[in-house]
Amino acid sequence: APASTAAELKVGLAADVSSLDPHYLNIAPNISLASHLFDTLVLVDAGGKLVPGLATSWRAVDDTTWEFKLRRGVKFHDGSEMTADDVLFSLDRPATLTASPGPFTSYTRQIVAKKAVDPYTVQLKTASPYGPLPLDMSSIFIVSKKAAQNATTEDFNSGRALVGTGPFKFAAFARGDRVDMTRNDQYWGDKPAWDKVSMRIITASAPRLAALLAGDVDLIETVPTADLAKLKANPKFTLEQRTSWRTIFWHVDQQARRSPFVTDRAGKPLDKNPLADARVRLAMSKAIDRKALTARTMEGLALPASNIVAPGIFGYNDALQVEAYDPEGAKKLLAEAGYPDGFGLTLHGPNNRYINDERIVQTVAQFFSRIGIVTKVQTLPLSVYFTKARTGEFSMALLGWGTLAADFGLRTLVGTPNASTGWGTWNWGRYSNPKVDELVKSALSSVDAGKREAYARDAAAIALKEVAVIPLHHQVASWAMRRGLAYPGRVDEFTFAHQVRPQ
Amino acid sequence: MDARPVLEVVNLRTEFRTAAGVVTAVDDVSFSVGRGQIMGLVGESGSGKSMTGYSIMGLIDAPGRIVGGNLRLNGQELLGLDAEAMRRIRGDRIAMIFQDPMMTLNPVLKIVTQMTEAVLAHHDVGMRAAREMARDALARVGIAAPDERLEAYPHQFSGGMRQRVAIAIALLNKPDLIICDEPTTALDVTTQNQILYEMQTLCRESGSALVWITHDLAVVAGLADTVAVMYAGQLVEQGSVQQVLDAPRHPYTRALIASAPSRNPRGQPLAQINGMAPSPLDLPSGCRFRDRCPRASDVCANPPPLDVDADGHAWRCFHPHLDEQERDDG
Amino acid sequence: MADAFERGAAPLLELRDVSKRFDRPPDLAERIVRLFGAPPRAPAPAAVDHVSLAVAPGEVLGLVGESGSGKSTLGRMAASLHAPSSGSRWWKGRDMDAMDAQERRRMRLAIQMIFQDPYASLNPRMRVQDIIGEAPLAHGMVDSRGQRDYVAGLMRQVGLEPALMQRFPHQFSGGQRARIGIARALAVKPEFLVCDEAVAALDVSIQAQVLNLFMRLREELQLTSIFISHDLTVVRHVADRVAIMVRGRVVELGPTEAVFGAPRHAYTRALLAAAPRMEARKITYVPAVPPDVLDDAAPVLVEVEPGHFCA
Amino acid sequence: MRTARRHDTPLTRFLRAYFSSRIAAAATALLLLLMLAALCAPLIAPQDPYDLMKLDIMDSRLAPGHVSGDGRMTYLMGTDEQGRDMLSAILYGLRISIAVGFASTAAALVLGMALGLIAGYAGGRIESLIMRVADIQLSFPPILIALVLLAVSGPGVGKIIVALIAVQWAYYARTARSAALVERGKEYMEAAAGLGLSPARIVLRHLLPNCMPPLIVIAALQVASAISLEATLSFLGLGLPVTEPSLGLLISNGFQYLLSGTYWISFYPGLALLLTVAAINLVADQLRDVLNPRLQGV
Amino acid sequence: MLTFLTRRVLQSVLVLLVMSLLVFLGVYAIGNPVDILISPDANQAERAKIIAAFGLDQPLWRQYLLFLQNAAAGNLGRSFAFATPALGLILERFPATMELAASAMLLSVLVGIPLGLVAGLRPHGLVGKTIMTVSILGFSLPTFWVGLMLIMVFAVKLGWLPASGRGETVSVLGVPLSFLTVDGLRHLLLPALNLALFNIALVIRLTRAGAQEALQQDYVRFARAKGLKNSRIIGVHVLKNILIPIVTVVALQFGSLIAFAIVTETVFAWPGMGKLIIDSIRVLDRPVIVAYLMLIVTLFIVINLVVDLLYSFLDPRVRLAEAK
Ligand SMILES: Nc1ncnc2c1ncn2[C@@H]1O[C@H](COP(=O)(O)OP(=O)(O)OP(=O)(O)O)[C@@H](O)[C@H]1O
Ligand SMILES: Nc1ncnc2c1ncn2[C@@H]1O[C@H](COP(=O)(O)OP(=O)(O)OP(=O)(O)O)[C@@H](O)[C@H]1O
Ligand SMILES: [Mg+2]
Ligand SMILES: [Mg+2]
Ligand code: NI
Repeated sequence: APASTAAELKVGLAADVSSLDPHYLNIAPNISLASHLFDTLVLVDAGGKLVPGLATSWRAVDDTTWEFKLRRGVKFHDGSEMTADDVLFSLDRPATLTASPGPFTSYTRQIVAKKAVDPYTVQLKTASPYGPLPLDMSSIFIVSKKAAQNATTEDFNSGRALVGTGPFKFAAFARGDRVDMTRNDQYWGDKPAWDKVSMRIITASAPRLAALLAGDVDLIETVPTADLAKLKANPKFTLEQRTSWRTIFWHVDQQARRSPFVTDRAGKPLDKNPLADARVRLAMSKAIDRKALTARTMEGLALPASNIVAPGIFGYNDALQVEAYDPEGAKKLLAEAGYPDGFGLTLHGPNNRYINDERIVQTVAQFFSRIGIVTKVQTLPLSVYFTKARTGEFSMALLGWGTLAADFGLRTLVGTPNASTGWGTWNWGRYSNPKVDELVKSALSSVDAGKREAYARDAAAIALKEVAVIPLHHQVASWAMRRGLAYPGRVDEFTFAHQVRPQ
Repeated sequence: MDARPVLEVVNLRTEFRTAAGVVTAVDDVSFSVGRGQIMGLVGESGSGKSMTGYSIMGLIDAPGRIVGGNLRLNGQELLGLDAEAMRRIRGDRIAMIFQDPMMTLNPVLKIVTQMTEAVLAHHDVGMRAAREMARDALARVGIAAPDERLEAYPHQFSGGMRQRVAIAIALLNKPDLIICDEPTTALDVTTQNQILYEMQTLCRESGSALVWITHDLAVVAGLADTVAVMYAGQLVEQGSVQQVLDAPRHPYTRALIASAPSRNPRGQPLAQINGMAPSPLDLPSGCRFRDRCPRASDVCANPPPLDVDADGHAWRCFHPHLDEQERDDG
Repeated sequence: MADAFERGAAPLLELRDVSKRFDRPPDLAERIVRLFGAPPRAPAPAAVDHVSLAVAPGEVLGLVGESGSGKSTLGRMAASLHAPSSGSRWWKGRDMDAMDAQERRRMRLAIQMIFQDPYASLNPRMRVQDIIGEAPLAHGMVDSRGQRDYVAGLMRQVGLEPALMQRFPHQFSGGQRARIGIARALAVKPEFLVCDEAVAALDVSIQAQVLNLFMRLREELQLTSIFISHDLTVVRHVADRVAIMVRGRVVELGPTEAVFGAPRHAYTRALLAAAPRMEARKITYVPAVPPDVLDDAAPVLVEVEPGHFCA
Repeated sequence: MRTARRHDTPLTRFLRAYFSSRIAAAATALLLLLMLAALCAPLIAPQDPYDLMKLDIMDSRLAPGHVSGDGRMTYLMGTDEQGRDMLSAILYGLRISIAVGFASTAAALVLGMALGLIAGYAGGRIESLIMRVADIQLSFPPILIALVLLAVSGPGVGKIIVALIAVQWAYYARTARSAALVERGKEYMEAAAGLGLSPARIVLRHLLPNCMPPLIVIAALQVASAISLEATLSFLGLGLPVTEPSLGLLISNGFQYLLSGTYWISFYPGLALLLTVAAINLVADQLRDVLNPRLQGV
Repeated sequence: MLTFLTRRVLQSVLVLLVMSLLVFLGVYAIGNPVDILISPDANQAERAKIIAAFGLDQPLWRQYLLFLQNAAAGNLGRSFAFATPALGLILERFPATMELAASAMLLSVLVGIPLGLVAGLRPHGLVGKTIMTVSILGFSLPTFWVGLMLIMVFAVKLGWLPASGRGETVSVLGVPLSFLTVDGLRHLLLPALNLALFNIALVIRLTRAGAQEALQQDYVRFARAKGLKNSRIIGVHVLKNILIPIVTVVALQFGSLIAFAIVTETVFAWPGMGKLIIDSIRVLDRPVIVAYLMLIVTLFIVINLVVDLLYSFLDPRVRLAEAK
C-alpha cells in the first residue's frame, strides 16, 4: 500500500459492515459506520454520557411528552438543511423496513405520537411515562427525507440515498472489503482531521494486527490480547484501552425442573436442579478467581465485575462488591446446600463472539473443578449457540451484554420472561423476582434521571444478591495505532475516524 | 558399392543390474548384416532379441548397460559415442520399429507432427519440406490419400495402417539399417502379409539392411537371407536361411522347427520341447539348453564354443546334428 | 438356412441365427433430443451377424477370422458371458433362455471358457489352489477338506506340480499359467470348452506343450469345444471342422481338410494365401488384399459338398 | 544366496524394495515413533492436559523450561494460555489427530470403496445414482457439513470423524469406481462369472483385492489431509471440544500468539503436525512406488 | 453433442434440486437465523413479525416449495442479514474469489508441472528427491498457519508486499479485477501463493507419476528411436499425455480450492465469497447459502464441461458424445 499522507486515515475494522442503510440492521459494526455519515439527535460521548447531537437540548414536557430542540443550520451532504421534517421521517422509517431481523423499532416503539412544533422543535409522546427516550434517540440516525423517501436499502448501499449530516461523506463501498469516505467540510461539529478515510474490514485478529505492523492500516480496533504486551513495548505504536460497556457473565438455569447439563459426579442426571439454590450459585461465584481470570486469561484486558453494567454506566451500583475468591467458603456453601461432594456440570459458551470467550469458559471450568464440581466445557459457533441458549438447552451459558442504562439491561437479562411485554428476552436462566420487576418498571417509567438511577441500582442490588447471574468481568476495549495518532477509547467500543486525531 | 557390412556386432554383451542380481540379457553376440540383406533374429520369449536391438539403437536404460563388445555401423564404432552423437545416428542412420502398432505412435499427436519431427530432428529443412517428405513416405508404404491422412490421429487408423505409419517414419531419413522388433506379431495374417510385402519392396529399393526380430520361424523362412537363433541371451546358431532351417545343427533350433504344427501330422501330438527356458538370474553353467536337450551329456556342463563351418554356418553345441542333412519333414 | 451339420448326431450346443450388437438403449437425454427432431444415433455394426452353428458331442470346431471379425463375441455368447441381441442358443436340445435357474446354472458350469491372455485371465491376488478350487467349493462339488486333493489331481492332470499350489500366478511362466487356466475350467467338470485364442500369447515351444495337453484332455475327457484362433496352422492341427468368419458373419464352414484343402470362398483363399509357411524361402510377397466379399444382405450358406458350406 | 532370493515370499521382496530408500526408512521409523508416543501418551505425558483439575491458570504462557508454580514439574515446551503443559498437550493431541486421521480415512475408505465398487461393477442406473451423489458431495463445502453435524449432535471427536468421512468418501468412490471399471474388463472377472460364482463373491474376492492398491495409496495420503482438514475446521471453530485439543486445535489456539513472541504455543504443535504429516506422506509415496510394478523394473 | 449437453443439463437440475433440499434441511437442523440476527432489544412481537417476514413460520416443506417456485423464476431470495438479493450478493463477491482461485490454479500449474517433470525424470536423483520431500510441506502445514507466516515474512518483516486486502481494482465489463494493476497484483500474490500451496504439491505429484508412467510407454521409446532431442520428448510427447490426468484432477480440485479459499480469504482479508459464505453460515443466512451452493454447483458443471472440451482438445481419442 502507498504510504499514507497526513490527510488519509486507514482503519482496520474487526467486523463486517453488512449494510449502509442506517435503519436496517441494529448491529455494532453497522451503527459504528453509520455514525460517520449520519448523526443522531442525541450523541454518546466516549464515556457513555448523552451529549447534544442534532438536538441541542431535550426535556420532558410532561410525564409522557419529550421535546427536542433541533440544531439550526445543519446541512445535509447534498446541501439541503436538516429540519424537523427529516427527524419525523427518520423516526417513522424503521417501522417501514419489515424484513429486518435486527430492527430499530425497539427504539421507536414507545413513541405513540410525534409532531413538529416548528421546523426546529420536535415533540414525542409515549403511552406511559418513559425515562430512557433520549437514550433511545441516540440510536436513530437522522436521514434526509428528500433522499431517503423512496429509497430502498440497495439505494443506501450504492450511496444514492446515503445523504446524512455526519462528519464524512460517502465515497465507495466494497462489501466485505472496505468503505471509503471523504471529509464533510460543512460539518456542524468539530471537523475531522482526515480528508479521506478508508475503513478496511479485517475480521481475523492476527492478520488485522499484521496489517497494522506492515503499515497497511494506521489504526486497528480490538487488538488481540496476546499481542498487547509486545505492542506496548514497541515504540512505533500506541495503544489505547477503555473499559467497555460490555459485561461478561454467566446465565445460570434456575428452573425447578431437572437441568439438562447438571449431573451427579459420576454423570447421572440429577432430579433436583442444584443451580436453583442461590447458595450454590453464590458458591460458584466465590469459586471464581476473577483477578486471575482478568490477569491471565484476559491478559489484563478486563476488570472484575460485580454489576451487569460497566462502571460509569447509568445505573451502576457502586455498593456491590466483586465477589472475592474464596474456594473454602464456596465448599462450605455447597455443603450447606446439600452438595458436600459437588456435582457434575457442563459449561457452555460461544466461540469467537467475545474476547477470548472460549478460554474464559475453560478457566472458569478450572475454578469450578477445584471446589468439587466436575466440570465439562462445550463451546459452539454462534449460530448454534444462540438458538440453543434461547430455548433453554443449557445449564450454564456465557453471555456478554453492553448497554448504556442498567434498567434496560436488567429488564432484558433478569426481568421475568414475558412474551407480551418483551421482558426477559435474554433471561436464559429464567430468574424471576417480582420485586426486581417492580423496581425496573419504576425506573423505566421515571422521567427524572436521579430517581430512575436509584430504582435501577436497587433492582440490581436485589438481583445480584440472589446471584441471578454470575458476573465475571467488564471487557476492556482496545485500539492500536501508529505513533503520532491519538484516539479517545470509547466505552461503546465503536471506532470513529473523526475522533482519531494526529498528535 | 561398399563391401563392408552395414552393421557389425562383435561380442556384444548387455547386462541388467537388478536388486535380485545381474541379468546378462545379451551374452557375447556377434553377427553382421550387409547392404540390402535381411537377417532374421529368432528365439523364444526372453532370449534377448529385443535387448540386442535396443543395444544397437543405444536405447538400453538403467539399470541396463552395454558392458562389452563392438557395434559398428558402416565401419563407425557406435559404442562410446556421446549421447548427442548417438541421438544423431538414431532415427537417421538406424531406425527401429516396434511390435505393438497401437502403442508406438503417440496417441495425442497428429501423424504429421510425429513424422515431421523425425525429419526435423536430423535435417535442417523447413517445415514444408519435412511435410513433403512425410507425405511421400506415407505414399510409399501404400497409404491412400496421404495428404489427408497426415492430419489424422493414430486412433483413426487400423492396426495395420498404424504399423505402416511407423514404417514410414522409420524410412523417412533413408536409414542404412532398420531394426524391426516383431512388427507383425499383433497383426492378423492378411495384414502381416502386406507389411512383409512392403518391407521387402522397400529393402530392395533403398538397399537398407534389415534385422527382423520375431519368434515366428515361418515369417523368417520367407523373408530373410540369414537367420540367427538366440537362446537364453546367446546366439546358438546362425547362417543362411537354408542352412539353419533346412539343416539345423543345434538341438534347440531343430526342436523349435519340429514343434510347429505344420510340421506335425494333423491331430497328432506335436513334437515339444519339455521344460522351461532357464531363469536369466539362474543360468546353468555350460550349455544353457542342457536341461531340455535330448542329446545332452556330461561334456555339456562346459560352455560350448561357437563352431563355424566353411559355409559360414555357425552353432554353439557339443553334439550338433552334423551328418543328418535330411529334413525330418512330416 | 440349412442346418450346417453333418454327422447326424444331435448337436450338443447349437446357435441359431444369433446376432450381437453393442448398442446402448437411448437414455432420457437422448430421447428428449430425439423428441426435438435430432437424428437417431447411427447403429453400431453388428459384432456377430446372424450366425448359425452347431457342435456335435466330442467335436472340435475351429473358428478362424481376422481381428475384430466377432470370434470372441460368438464364443462368449456360447459360454453365456454375453446374451445375444437376437437368435437362440440350444444346449442339449433345450433353449438356454427358457431354462430355469438350476438348469441354467448346470448349463453354465458345463460350458467353460479358456481365455487368450494367460496374464489377465488369472486373478493376480489369489493362490493357485483358490483359483482352481474356488468354484468347485462354492458349488459344493468338494468340501474344504477335499479341496486340496481335488486341486492337486487337476494340477497333475494338466501337468503341473501340485506342490506349487500355494503360489501366486505371477510366479508361473506363460505356459504354466495357460495350464492353470485350463485346470480352472476343468475343475467344474465341463462338457464343453470355448478356447478363445488360448495359445496365441504363447511361444512356439510352449504353444506345442499346451496344444498337446489340449488334445490329450479332449481324448481323456471326451470334451467338445469351439477353438478360436487366427493361427491357421494351429486350427488346422486341432479342429475337426472350421468356420471362417468375416465381419461378424460365417462365410465358409466345413470339415477342416475340405476347407483348407479346397477353399471355396474368396476370403478363405486370401487368408490361406497370406499365411506364412515354413517351407517358403526368400519368396517375393504379393499383397494379398482380401476381396471385399460382403454386401449388406446376410449371406446364405450353400452346401457345396457334403458338410462343406460356403456363402 | 541366489536361490534363496528366488524363493522369496512376496512380503520379503516388498520389504526389501520398500526399505531400499533411506528417506522412506527414516520416515517409517519416525511415524512409528510418533504413533507409539501417541499411543502411550497417558503413560509418558508429564500431565493430563484434559483434566481441568490439573491445570493452573497462574501457570499460563510459561516459556519452555519454566517450572510450574507449585514446583512439581518443568514445562519442557512451555504452557498454553490455560496453563496446560505443551508437551503433554502435544502428545495427547497427536493421539487425537492420528486417531481422527486414521479412523475417518478408514471409514471413508470402506464406505467409498464399497459404493465405488458397486457402481463400477453394477453399472447402469445404480452407477449413475452413486456417482451423482458423489458429485453433490464433492461440491458441498466441508465446513457446512461440519457445522450441520455440530449443530445436530454437539462437538466431539466422533462428530468430526463423521464430518471428515462425509467429506472424503466421494474421492474413494470415484477412484474405486474407475479401478473397478478397469478390472471389470479383465478376463479373470469374466472367468469368475463363467464359473457361476455369485456377484457378492465376485465383488469381494475378485474385484475388491485388485482395486485396493491405488485406494490404499490415496488413503495414506488422505490420512494426512484429514489431519490438516481437522486443523482447519478447528481454526474455523467447528472442530473438536476445546478442552480436548488435537494438534490442529492447538495450532489454531496458538495462532493468535504467532506474532506475539509466545511462539511455542503454536510452533511445537505445528512442528509435530508437520512431522506426522510428512512422515505419513513419505511412507505413502514409497508405498506407491513399491506397489507400482511398472516402476519396479522386471 | 446436443445429447451430451441435454444429459448434462438434466443431471445438473437433479443435482441442484437435491442440493437445495439438503441445504434447507441442514440449515433447519442448525438453528433459527432470527435468534442470531435479532436485535437484543427486540420484543416478542417484533420477533414474530420478522419470522413471518422471512417466511420461517411456514412448515419446512412449504418454505421449500416456495423457494422452488421463486427459483424457477430466477429469484433465489433475499439475504436475511443484508436485505439484498442473495444471488446479487454472491455475484458481487464472486469475481474476487474466482480471481484468487484462478491465480492459485495458474500458479500451481506453472510451478507444479516443471518441478514435477524434473522429479519424474530423475526420480532417484538428489533434485527429484528434494522436490518430492519439500513438496510434502504443501500437504502438511495448515493453510491458515502458512498464510500468517507469509504475511509475517513478506509483509511485516521484509515489507515487500501488502499484508491484506485486495488493493486497487480495474473494472472490466463491470467486473472488478485486481490483476490488471500493479497494486492489485501485489495484493494478489501472497494469498494466491498461500492457496496454491496444496495444489502445487498435488500437481508436482501428479506430474511426476504421470511422467514416470509415460516414460515407460512405447511411444516414448519410439520417439527416442526417431532420434528426437530429450527436450522435445519431454516437452511434447510426455507433457501432452500427462496433461490429461492433470487437467482432470486440477479441475476437480478447483472446487475444493474455492471451498478452501475461505481460510485464505479470512487470513488475507480478501473480500471474496468464501468470507461471505462462512459469515452467512454463522448467521444461518439461508438464501445466501443456497445461492452460494447453486452457484458453486453451476460452476462445477461448467468446469466439468470445460474439462470435457479440453479433453477432446488434448486427447483426440475422446469424443464428446462418449464422455460420461
Ligand atoms: N529392465 C530390466 N531389468 C532386468 N532384466 C531385464 C530388463 N529388461 C529386460 N530384461 C531381461 O532381458 C532378457 C531379454 O529380454 P528381451 O526383451 O530382449 O527378450 P525377447 O527375446 O525380446 O523376448 P520377447 O520375445 O518376449 O520380446 C530377459 O530375460 C529379461 O528378463
Ligand atoms: N464389449 C464390447 N463393447 C462394444 N463393442 C465390442 C465389445 N466387444 C467386442 N466389440 C466389438 O465387436 C467386434 C467383434 O469383436 P471380437 O472381440 O468378437 O472380435 P475377434 O474376432 O475376437 O477379434 P480378435 O481377433 O482381435 O480377438 C469388434 O468390432 C469389437 O470392437
Ligand atoms: Mg522382445
Ligand atoms: Mg478375440
Ligand atoms: Ni548341448
